[in-house]
Amino acid sequence: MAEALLAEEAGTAPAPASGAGPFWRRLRARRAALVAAAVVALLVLVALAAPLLAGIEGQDPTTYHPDLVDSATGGVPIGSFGGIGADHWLGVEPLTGRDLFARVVHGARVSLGVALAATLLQVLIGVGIGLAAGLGNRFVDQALSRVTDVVVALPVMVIALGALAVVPASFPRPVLIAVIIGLVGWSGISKIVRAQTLSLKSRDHVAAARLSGWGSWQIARRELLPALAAPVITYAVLLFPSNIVVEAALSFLGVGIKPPTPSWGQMLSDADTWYQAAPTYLLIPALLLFVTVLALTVLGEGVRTALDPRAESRLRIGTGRKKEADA
Amino acid sequence: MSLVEVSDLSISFGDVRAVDGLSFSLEAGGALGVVGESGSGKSASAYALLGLHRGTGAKVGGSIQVAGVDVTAADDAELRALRGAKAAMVFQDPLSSLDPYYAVGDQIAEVYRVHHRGSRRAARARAVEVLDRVGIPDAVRRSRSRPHEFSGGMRQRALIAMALACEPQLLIADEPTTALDVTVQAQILDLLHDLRRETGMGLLLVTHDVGVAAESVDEVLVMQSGRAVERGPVGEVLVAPREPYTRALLAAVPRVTEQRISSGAKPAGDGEVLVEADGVRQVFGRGKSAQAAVDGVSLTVRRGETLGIVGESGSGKTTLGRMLVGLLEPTSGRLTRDARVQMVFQDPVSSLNPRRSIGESVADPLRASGERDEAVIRTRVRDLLTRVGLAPESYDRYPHEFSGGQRQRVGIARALAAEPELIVCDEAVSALDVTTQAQVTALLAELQRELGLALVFIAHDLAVVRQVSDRVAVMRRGRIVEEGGVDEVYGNPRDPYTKQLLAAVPALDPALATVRRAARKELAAA
Amino acid sequence: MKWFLLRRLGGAVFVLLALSVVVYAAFYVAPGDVAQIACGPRCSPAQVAQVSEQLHLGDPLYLQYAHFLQGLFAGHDYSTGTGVLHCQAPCLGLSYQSDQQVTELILAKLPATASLALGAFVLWMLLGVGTGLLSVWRRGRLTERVLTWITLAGMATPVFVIGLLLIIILVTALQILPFPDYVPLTEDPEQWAWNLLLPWISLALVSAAPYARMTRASMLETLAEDHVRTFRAYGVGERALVGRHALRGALAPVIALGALDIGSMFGGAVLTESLFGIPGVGRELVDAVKHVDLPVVVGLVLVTGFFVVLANAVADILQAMADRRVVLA
Amino acid sequence: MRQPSVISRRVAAATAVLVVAAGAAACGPEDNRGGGSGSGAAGKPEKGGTLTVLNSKPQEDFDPARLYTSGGGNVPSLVFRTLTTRNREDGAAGAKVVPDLATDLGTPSKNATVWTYTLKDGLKYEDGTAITSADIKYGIERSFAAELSGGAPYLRDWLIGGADYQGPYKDKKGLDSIETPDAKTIVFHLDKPEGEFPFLATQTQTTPVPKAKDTGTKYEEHPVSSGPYKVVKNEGDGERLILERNPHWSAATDEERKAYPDRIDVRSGLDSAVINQRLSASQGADATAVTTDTNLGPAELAKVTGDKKLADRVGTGHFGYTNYIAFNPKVKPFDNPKVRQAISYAVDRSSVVNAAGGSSLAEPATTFLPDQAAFGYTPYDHFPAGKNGDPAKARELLKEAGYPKGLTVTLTHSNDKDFATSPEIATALQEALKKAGITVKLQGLEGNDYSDTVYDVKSEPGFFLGGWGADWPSGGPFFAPIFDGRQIVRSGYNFNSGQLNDPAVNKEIDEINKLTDLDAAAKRWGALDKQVGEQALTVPLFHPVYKRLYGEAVKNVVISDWTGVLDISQVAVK
Repeated sequence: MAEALLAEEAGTAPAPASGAGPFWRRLRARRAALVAAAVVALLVLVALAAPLLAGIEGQDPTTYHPDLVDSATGGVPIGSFGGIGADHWLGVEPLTGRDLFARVVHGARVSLGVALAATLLQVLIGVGIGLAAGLGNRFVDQALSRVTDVVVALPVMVIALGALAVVPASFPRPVLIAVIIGLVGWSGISKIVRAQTLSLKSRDHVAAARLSGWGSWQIARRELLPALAAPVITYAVLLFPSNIVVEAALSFLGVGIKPPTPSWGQMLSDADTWYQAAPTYLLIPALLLFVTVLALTVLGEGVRTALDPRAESRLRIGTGRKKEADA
Repeated sequence: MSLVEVSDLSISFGDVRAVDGLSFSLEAGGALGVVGESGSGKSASAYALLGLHRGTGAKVGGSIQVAGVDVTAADDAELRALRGAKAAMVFQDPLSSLDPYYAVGDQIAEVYRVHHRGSRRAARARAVEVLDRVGIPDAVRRSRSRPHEFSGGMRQRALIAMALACEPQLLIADEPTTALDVTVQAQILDLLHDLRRETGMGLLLVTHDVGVAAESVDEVLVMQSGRAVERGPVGEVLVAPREPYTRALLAAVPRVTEQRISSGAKPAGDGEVLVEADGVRQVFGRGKSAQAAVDGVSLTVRRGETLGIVGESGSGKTTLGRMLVGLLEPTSGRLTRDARVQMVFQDPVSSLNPRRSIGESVADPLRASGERDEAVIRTRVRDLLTRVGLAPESYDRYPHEFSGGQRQRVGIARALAAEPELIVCDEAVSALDVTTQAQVTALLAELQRELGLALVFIAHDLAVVRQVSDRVAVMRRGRIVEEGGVDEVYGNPRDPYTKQLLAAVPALDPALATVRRAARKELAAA
Repeated sequence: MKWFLLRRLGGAVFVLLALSVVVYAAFYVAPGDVAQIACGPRCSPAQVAQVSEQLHLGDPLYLQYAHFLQGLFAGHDYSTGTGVLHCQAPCLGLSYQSDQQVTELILAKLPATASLALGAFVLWMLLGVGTGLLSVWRRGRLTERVLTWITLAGMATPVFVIGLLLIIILVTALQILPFPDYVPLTEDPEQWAWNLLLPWISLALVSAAPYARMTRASMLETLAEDHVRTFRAYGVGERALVGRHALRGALAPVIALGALDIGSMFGGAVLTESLFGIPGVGRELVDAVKHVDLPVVVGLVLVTGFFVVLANAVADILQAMADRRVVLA
Repeated sequence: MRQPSVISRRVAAATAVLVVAAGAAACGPEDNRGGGSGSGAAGKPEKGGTLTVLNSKPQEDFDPARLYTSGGGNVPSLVFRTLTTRNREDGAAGAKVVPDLATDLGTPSKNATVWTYTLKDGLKYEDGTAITSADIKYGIERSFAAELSGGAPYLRDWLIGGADYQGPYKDKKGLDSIETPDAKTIVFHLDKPEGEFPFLATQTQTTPVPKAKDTGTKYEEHPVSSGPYKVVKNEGDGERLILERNPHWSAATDEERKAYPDRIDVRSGLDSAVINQRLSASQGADATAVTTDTNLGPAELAKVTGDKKLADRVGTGHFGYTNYIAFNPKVKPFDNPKVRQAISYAVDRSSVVNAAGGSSLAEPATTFLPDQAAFGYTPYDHFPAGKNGDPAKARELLKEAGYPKGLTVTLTHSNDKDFATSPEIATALQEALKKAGITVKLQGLEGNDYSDTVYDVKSEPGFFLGGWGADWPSGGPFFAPIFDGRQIVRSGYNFNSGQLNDPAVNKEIDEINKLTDLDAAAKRWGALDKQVGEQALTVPLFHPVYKRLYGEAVKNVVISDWTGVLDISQVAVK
């Protein structure tokens, strides 16, 4: 559903004016986007510096602390709020006593890394397929559209589980998950790129380029790709947080990242039975996931409005359309 | 008291002052034409009469009295009572101006019921009545149709019917015919004329087309950059303008009666054949929905001549043009092209890539032909820019920094860069204001003279075509209905369609307009 | 219209068959000795071989697939040992795990999923469209900004996070709602609704956001359209403008999106069903995938695909019916 | 083999477990194992009422031929009577086998290769027809049909001609090694001495099936009852079962099943969290509810232990089960006993126990056999690792083995969240072995992939997590499949992971099997376990403990060590 929405919104984005100046100016003008950008930057920093931060705390994400949980009552962390204290800033995991802070900061690496890689892959595939469909003949277009339909209707979980079973366990899981998300999530971008390509193709400057003697590839590179950048970027920044959610969902369902690699979704999945006995275990990754996705979404919105300033000026009656008539 | 009394009106959108210190008045039953080029503020002024700027963020100053209502001071209820009942408006684009979801009759009835207490049935009856009045055949049945089932002209009639529904004292028509073909335009203007005579309502006609104004109004107000330039009876202003701007404007308007500007080109018939089409067809779609946009056209273009192709929308002229340059392959028929061909496009916005500097765009044909030396390219592009009347420094600037006319010049420079022998101009000046239009056509003529170019000039505007062409072909529904020397076709049309077209062109001289209106009626009756 | 429907149907059949091929192929290469699983871990090699033969597992992929297609279009007979069990077309086979007919199994799971989907749909439509309209109404004021942030937050929250938080708040802390335990509507409507309330709310909260945003954007766009301006210029009041001339056009894409969403949800809201333990098709899919129960997985993917395709078609038709300007071709 | 679904988690269902529930054991204080009969609500149990059973897994298999149960199962045992059955008593006493349809535990021939049973008088089906020995023979024969596969392998392995017999549908002639000289007598001819045959006779395959009523794979929709209850409703492939009294069942012939409630309502397909939530709330019909397949998970236990009232309604059971590390000595470096020993020393059982749910849900194990007398439990700890492991000793052994700088090994485990072979346990071991200089890489496999990989001699990894449960409480089915050299399966599932084929061990197994004195046999199993344990082919980790909630009004809770779960044939709701 998010996809349809994004397609709806990003698809209508017009080609922006050239030059990057106004974009940054418009982005800077949005305070919420700036705050979100700061949060995202912080999260990226945390992810990059995860071992360092855990080191400062004096913990690591894998060491078991059997002494910190109450074994007789099912392994609840000893101490209030899940064992939060000077040694364990966010407490420890039930059953194992692993340090939660170290796990969430390492989990940030996985969540952000997987989502980023998946997004890049989606952009790559989506632009490729979309361009091919938009530029190709009727047959190519139809064939690719059907392929897209199939991909849309295929549950990601089935693919993930199939792939997890087929690919040897020695293959790094995060990479595999990123590839899977990338492979099934490109349809939105490809639809936008196709639509934009079709609309651009009919523009006179493309016809002019053809008359100038350029070949198809050069026309795509010179006339189409630059114009596609804005909608693709817009869509990609909104895809990024949704990919984080997909990764978390897969891990939550048990078909994503595997232990002992910490990921937020997997932590949530482990924590979901603990909502009564150790609520902090659940709340911490939930909160982080929420903040991350929210920040990225707000930032994405900011980027979108900065790339599509028309959104704000749409409501003026009597000017917009009249200009064309008067011309 | 006057029907409309505007004094010192000013309208600003943000920092932009669209209208500045405008004053005018219109007596009951009078007809005022507001004429101006794009950005003159004429439409914004018309909107202000109904208080339509309210709530949009536009700042409106000065005072406006319409049918006794002080528009700037009126509260929302008073304003609503004015709108539609005392003063009604007809908009430019009849399709988007009607609600696509409801039957036309229901929409008119709704408007009627806003201002008149009465039954639904009575309102429907009134709707049928006004639809019948504006010349919708079988009005009872057609009132149940939705807008998309109407043709463009019928929709505009329906909009006018809606305006008539409450018998307003004032009709404001904002570019009512701009989106229509010339023959339909003539019918709508005639309808407005008749209605005004019949009902005695006042008319405020906003238009960019001086000819339209000449046909329809008693008085003219010429606007430029938000200010009134000249005002007076239509006969005076259009025949003997006082202000230099008005004079320039009128001078730039191409006239269908006027002989071609001499380009000094060789007479048609002896140059070598550059392009020859023989029975070319272009079919779009397949199966049942297949439609021949061009249906068996044969023509030749010779070196140095200008072939004008005129036709209304849907006549296939643009498709033909694209086939001539090779952007489209004919579905059938033979097309031989023995020359380098280029094209100048209609839309100055979409014909240049907004992300590339204009120099780069102009350099495209050079690079595509294998030129690698940057210095050579730059020099050549600067020469070309100079040649089309742009500063050579413009090389690194981007399209949005240029006006429409300048962009068309860039387009011409790009076409020239490929050293063509034939340039197809597809509605190359249609999107431009008349003054700019005149400059661009002059440039084309000049280039043709100097470079010995052949031109194919495609346009819907008969006057422009006459101005530039040696020969002219009239297209209708994918076929050429008449072809010949320009003076011959314009002076002595043989095909009835050509006659109809020519009769529909508005005349600049109000006196002549009256004569021609009579002629049109005769033609329609015949 | 007829051609449109026929073409849609053809496309749908193609997509569904392609889906089944993809799933077949994926599971064909997946490890997991299906015969051994179906037979039981302590089966003798001879028994495993027999089971394998019965299930046609030794056949090459294309033959197995042909067998599947045969069942789909012509039905199948299965030996019960003492007699014959006829599985009517469309026969999706028998579950490896439970020997149950896949069609029956899926039909048994659909009511729970449908209950979840429909209830949530009503709730999120009300919430989403309501919020969207409210933010148009209060354009530029504090209300709009607050609503914008709430919808953003809703959009940013995965359903399992919202669901878990709601469990903590409503079930554990406040004890207002029970932990969901699906009760069929036919059995006890009140309990049905009461138990599904929590999943409905969770789904509605995460799903409403796009609707709110879309309603708002679409409404603003429609209000700026020429025909609305026309009626404004004829003295029609704002309320009638919104109600008669803007709402219909503005809601068309929103309703189409709703059709899309509910369609894909009929294929199982995997996360929600898993989180709340609702015995629907989504949870069945997770289960079947984990047990390499190929007939069930293929069946469920086909059903899911069917609903997605159907929803797409319905969305298109709805949009076209709402907007006669779109020609179905 | 039994892999009881220990904790069916909400999200991740357990592996392909065909089985019914394991047992829960007596409630009462932790240290008072198996004690305290007659727990549950106070008062004398009386007949009447409806017992609700809330389960997560539907009774998909309800055909006696297909069921793989320990001692006849729980719900199935209400409908199916068998030749012998388990003793329905609390704790260790419940680990005994007692007669059911038969008058006694069977008369063995001198070398225990021929077993003869005589049926009691007055046995009837739900339709009033008499139960004959031919029906029992037919019931057993059915279980050989491929259509009805799923049961335990013993009949196939033990009966003469069993390996080749294809069941009555294909082979009308029947199985000659089962004789029914008259309607009350049935004689089994085995191809080797099996002193534990009475245990095997507890399994549902010895349930009588009237041939005329056999409908093949559809029989499970309405199996003909020989027990106190008959099936009146079976919906959704065993998702909803309603059992009501079988009027032709006579309590006089059945000393084991109390059958207090009039009606049993089994609702399954429920989420485990829902089940525990409902049992703890114990509202309405749930007050008389129990579960036969859902344990309390660690998180739920943590909540329950904090509530005295709830804690009183928790039944604790010990089912014979061991979770262990398995080595494949064919894979280097595990061919080196010193390496295996080093790992045995390095194991940190307290963190493993924690990962398995804490000390209330798992008890550290140093022996392969479960710590119950019935199995012949003989305590030993050949490689004492203490509570937290002995990394120093491990390093020393590694040095001796030629790995002074430590080594890197791969541990294979399943990805199921079953707290048995799951990632948490593997990670706990990874951490513990790190201290001994052993770097462990984890290879997590999805459920079926895991089983296929580790139980196939061709793909068996050198170092993996395994578990083994009892088909009945005795060393035979627990010890032999893992350590008997003749049971190494070349194609198909092999559970002798260490691929031990020691003639001495094989011979001792044969000797014990000849014993019909089960107590004497148990002692020798224990001794053999201790002896084999020295080879360090496995590292026993822990025995799981099952905790289950039951409703407020449930009386007469009996949890035997045989099944480990509350026995619903004993429960009363009035």
